[in-house]
Amino acid sequence: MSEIALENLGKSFGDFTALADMNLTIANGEFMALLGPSGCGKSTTMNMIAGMLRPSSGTIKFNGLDVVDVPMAKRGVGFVFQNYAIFTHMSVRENLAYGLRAQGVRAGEMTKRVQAFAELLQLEPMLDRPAAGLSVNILQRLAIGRSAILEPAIFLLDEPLSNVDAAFRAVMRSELKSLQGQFGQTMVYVTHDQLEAMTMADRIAVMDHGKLLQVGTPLEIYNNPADTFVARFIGAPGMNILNGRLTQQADTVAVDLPGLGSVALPPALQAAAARLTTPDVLVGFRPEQINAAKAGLTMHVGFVERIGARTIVHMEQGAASAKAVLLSEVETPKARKDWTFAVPDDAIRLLDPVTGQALVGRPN
Amino acid sequence: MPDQSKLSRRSFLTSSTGAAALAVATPLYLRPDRARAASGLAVGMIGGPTGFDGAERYQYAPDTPEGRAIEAVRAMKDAGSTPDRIVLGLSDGSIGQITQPFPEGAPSIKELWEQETGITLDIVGVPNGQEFTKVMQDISTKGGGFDIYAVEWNRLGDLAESGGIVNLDEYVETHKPEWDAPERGYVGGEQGVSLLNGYRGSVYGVCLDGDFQTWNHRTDLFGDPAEQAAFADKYGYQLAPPKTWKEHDEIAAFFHRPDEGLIGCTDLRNQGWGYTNWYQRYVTMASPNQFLFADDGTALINSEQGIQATMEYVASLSHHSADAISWGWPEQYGNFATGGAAMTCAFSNLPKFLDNPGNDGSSVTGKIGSHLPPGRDHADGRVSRTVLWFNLSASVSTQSEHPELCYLFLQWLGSSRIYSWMTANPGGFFDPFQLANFSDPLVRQTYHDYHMDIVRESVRRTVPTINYPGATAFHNALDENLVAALTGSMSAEDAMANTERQWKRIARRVGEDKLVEAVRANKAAWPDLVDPV
Amino acid sequence: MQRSIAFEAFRYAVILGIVAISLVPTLWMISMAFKPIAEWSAAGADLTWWPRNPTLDNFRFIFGQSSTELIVALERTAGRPIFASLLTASVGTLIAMTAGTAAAYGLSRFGQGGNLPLALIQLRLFPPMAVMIPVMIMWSFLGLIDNWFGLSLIYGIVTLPFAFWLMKTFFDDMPREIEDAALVEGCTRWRVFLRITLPMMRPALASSALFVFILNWSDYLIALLLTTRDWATIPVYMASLSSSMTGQLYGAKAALGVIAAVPPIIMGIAIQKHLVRGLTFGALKE
Amino acid sequence: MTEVTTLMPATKKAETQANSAARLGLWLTLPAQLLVLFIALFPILMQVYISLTDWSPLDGIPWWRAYELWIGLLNYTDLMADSRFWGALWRTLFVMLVCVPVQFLLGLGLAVLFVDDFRGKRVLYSTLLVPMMVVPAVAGYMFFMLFQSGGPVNDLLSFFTSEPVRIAWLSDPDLALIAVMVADIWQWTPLMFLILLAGMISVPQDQQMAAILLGASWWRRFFTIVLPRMKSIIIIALAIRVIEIFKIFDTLFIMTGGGPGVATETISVYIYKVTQQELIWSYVAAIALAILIVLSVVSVFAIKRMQRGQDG
Repeated sequence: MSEIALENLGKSFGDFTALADMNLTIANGEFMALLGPSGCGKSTTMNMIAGMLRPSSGTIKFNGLDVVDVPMAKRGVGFVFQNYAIFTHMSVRENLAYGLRAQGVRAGEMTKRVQAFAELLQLEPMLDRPAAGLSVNILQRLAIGRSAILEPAIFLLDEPLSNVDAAFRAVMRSELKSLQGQFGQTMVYVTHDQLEAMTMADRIAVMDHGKLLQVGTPLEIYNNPADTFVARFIGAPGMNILNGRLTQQADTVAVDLPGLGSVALPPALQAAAARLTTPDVLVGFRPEQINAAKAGLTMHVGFVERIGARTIVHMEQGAASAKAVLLSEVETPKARKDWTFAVPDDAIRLLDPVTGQALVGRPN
Repeated sequence: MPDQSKLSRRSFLTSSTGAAALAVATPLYLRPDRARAASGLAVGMIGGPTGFDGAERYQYAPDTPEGRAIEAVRAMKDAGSTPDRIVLGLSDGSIGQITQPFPEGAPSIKELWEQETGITLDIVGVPNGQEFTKVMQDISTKGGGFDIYAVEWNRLGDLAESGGIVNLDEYVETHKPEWDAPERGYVGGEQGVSLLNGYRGSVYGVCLDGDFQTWNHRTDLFGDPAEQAAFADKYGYQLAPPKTWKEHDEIAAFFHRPDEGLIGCTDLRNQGWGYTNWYQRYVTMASPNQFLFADDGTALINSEQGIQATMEYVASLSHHSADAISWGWPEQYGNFATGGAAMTCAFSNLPKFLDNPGNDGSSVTGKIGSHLPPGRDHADGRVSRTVLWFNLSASVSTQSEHPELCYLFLQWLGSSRIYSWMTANPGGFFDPFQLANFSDPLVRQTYHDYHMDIVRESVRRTVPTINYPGATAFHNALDENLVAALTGSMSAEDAMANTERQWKRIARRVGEDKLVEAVRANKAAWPDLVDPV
Repeated sequence: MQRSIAFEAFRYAVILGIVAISLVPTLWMISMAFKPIAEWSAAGADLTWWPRNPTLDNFRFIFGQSSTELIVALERTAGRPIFASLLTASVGTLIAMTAGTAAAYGLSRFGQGGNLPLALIQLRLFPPMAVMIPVMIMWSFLGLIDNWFGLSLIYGIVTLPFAFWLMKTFFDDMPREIEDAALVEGCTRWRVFLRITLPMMRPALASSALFVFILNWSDYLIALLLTTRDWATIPVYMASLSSSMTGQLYGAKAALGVIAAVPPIIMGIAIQKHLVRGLTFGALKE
Repeated sequence: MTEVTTLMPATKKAETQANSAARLGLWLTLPAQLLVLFIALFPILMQVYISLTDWSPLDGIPWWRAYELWIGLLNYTDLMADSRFWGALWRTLFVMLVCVPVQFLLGLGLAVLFVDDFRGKRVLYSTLLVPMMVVPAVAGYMFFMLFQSGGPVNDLLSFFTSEPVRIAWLSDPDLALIAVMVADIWQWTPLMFLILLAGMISVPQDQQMAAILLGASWWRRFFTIVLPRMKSIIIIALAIRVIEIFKIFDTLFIMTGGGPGVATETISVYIYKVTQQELIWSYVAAIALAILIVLSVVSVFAIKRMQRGQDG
């Protein structure tokens, strides 16, 4: 139905550049998460798509049509605010009907659609209750329903789960995901929580400091972060990144991690490593991919954090620090002792120490 | 009057410093009469102002009311029964006459009193129009803020009934103020005294004012040959100050040119003041007088006469300022001062203030004339009447610890010598009312000869307003209905009928016996002078 | 949000129009204050909008230094009434703010004084005129007539409702967590109130105090009835600015009016940034 | 003290804290309670007492001996038939019914224009507040002059109609009422504006955005979001003006003294006249109590509504 294309999009407020040169195409029906820490430009992007802000440069196209000059009310965009912006002085029914009424839909039609949506969103029992005292998941459903009832081609959600406590977030996430499935619209979802992005989005656009760093499916981003920022930002905890030196061992290139030992590079990265002009390199690997081993890397275990199904091991060696995530049933290393572990070859990632960019030569 | 001293504030100021220096130099308590005998008291005089030409007219011998008062105060002082000060509550606009030295070289009245008695006179200013309010407040809350009150003369009855003011009969008996002295005293002798100072046969106040409403016109307009010719053409008689209401209305209409900034007549039409001008028309409806109440207390206003007077009164608005209904005397004086009107009826002090070379704000200096109130012709002659209204009277508070001393001060201040001197002072509102005042050269200088004689004649044609209990309520009821008639929200007939109805209620509240008695006493003071046509 | 040029033009036209109309009386007062007597023209023909011969005489006159020779000497200058107004309005404000703030805190935090909201609304609703007779008798009995404290006290009482209601809404709005934290750290309640709560309330106190001060400063009726000489306030004193030489001394009244507008305006400017926030009466909580 | 309490068992400690808090609360509310009691107790008792008599200070007996003039409920029955009182009451309500809505609409309109930023906002905003700072008594004198037939108001009207206008505003019963209402509107619209602007600024932006995104026009948003959201502050603003206009006196009294006739006589002016001129103080007491009773009913009702509004 609606494809969103951001072309060279930029926004500055006076001297401050909130967003620069953003190029992103969101496919029809796609669930796209804009992910990044606060101040990264994700909300600015979203507000420009909605039409609340006017771009300083670049264009926004819906289905190939430039919408920069289209006022926000006419863009056909549904928007769910961080706090839902429910009209608390109205009843649930009035909230749902607000957009229809504003668009001049006839009374009979309106009643029918409100009824239909209320059923769909399971809001029927509280239709005539005032919206003020409702629980937060109902509010979320109501906020989405209020926009969805107008059948917008595009749905924008601005950190809708940030006011919800952790326990409830999982429920809300799944609810949101299933709602998107039902409506099938293009959804852009702004969040700073990588877990939300990972669990719900079809693709994630990771942003920082007004720049788009990487776009990809959650798995792509998890497996092959484009730079150190993405590597550290995605995953909990983020990827371990250690300083290393390339060493030539026979005909293969290995990486020497000072004080820890060395790891061999997978074939795919050999070529990439060979292209480097200096031996210094950053080595990245996910904490989840560490296994205890007789030989490999050795680090000093600082402390061990048990969080139920998994255990996080905090390790140090000289200036380097790393974490390991082990399943609970696996025997855990002792605190304040050295521990030796191995990282599978294909879990190793190399990054440029100067630019922070990943060195690619990816296997898949 | 070319040699008239310029009565300006500056000259007050300069002379006041001189007098202050004098006061410091003079030993205050050691027989001040002797001390100053050398410095200007005439032979045989024991006190009074000095330092200017003619001062001896205001000095007094021991056998005068002033002399007796001062001697009595000194006797009390010697007996140690006097306070350091007495507090007099007085309208703001009148204070100047007591505190500002006049004429050049003289002390102020306050200074003279303090020199002669050693008792400080403390004057508390009260905003104009708030006098009665403040006094009632002091009486009803037992505030005790004043020894002496000064209120409108016709409130004496109310105040006496409230128990807030002292019956002065005993002191009058002892100290003999001679208010009814034939040459110097009140107009109308004993009758006048009882009207101004008395209530139900006793003395409760000492008159300090002469607010006989008098008529003024613009001599420049009346004397202008072009105007005279135009007027004669139009009305068939000579332009002159009007003698009858008919003439008055015609002349006023003739001069009424609002587009040129001139209105016919600027007598008051507002609430609280305007009804005195209705009064003048009403009381001339019969000869010698059309009374407000019959002897049995029946109201007489809801009659042909009352309605006729009301209709005339309403019709006269046509030659007034469009704003007349909202104007009080300050606006009236301001209007006349800027040359905005051909005639007016005002307090007798209008020429003193506006025909005054010291008043830069007046553009009518030298252009004011006075005339008798317009009248009405009856079978036995012409009846013309004006009204005594407002007129401050001083009374002694029952909360005062030294009532006799206060009375003595009032006897001193309100007797003809000191009073003449005071009323000549242009620094305040107190106006001449005693025979001695009218003939006093200094008073005549301040008030002008042309005016003084007219005032004296107007006094002979003056009727009192209501001065019995419930006076305020009676006046308010009349006043409100008249304003309603003026604004067109009520017909003249309804206004009179309404007033009568309200008066009946008020009479019931006051007590009809008391009312009948007071009506008779009040009536006795009405003049029966009828002029030949 | 973008607005069209037409809207901006409309906005300026309407605002400037209303500002212009609302300025007429104020400008008239200012212009009158600088007019010589010949241009006052309250009762006359030719109207002067702006002083042709501007003068400071009106200001000099009310302070007893007239250079105009035509006005009857002023027995009382404006200095004392200005002082009386400043003192009584300030002390009245102090009384109202102290009692009001304390009571608002007591009700908002400890639920004490539940009768106060209603009692104070009734107090404010009631026309002072209707209760002045007993008040005059009481004040007289207590020796408070024409006394700075007497006037301040009644001012404090009649504006107490505003102080209370304004402060109550602020306390209701203020998060308790901060105070609770301080309590846990061992401060006494009283200390928390003085050291933590009040300083946080400074903007609220400032805007409430301004509001209460303006109400006290404006009063005419109460001062008219409760003062005679020493403590007559500006509005009461103003009534005495009339003269038989010229009628109402409009210039002098206007000059005094200009002076009287200065304290509230200075205070208003001083707390401008709190003013809007200060007047929401906490009504916007959800 | 806190050290001691920490040593106590938990329940006892909580109890003591609650007690001391309650005590502190009492102490804090005490001054206000005393002031209210001080101003209410004696006046009400005295008014009740003398309202049952025919006492006037002119009777020459102190008020506490007013029982000598006992008349029962006569003052109250008089009041029922007092057309001037009812006239004054009606006039007061009329002024209220005209001024409050006009002030509200003007204030609201201005608030709409001022709610977002534009060049010169601060200066214009401050200028608009000036009338509030002018002492009402002075405003009374100025308006008296402004409304003279040869005064500035007519001069302006002449300028706009280009023919001489000489309306005697203050001498005509109807126009005088308009003039005093204009003065009140002039003086107090700024307060209304200030409060409403404060309220409007506080309406959550995202709600308005949400409404825009749902396709609502400016008017729809204004009436369905902004106004309903401002409901409680609108009630407060209206309440303040209703309360203050009910007592309207200063400016009006100086402008017209309640005249011409009784054309601008409001409740306060009427009571002032009965108190100061006719001096029937027992009757004033009856009027005062009648008003007190009516106002009490009204304010109990109002408070209930407000509390409900706050809870809801």
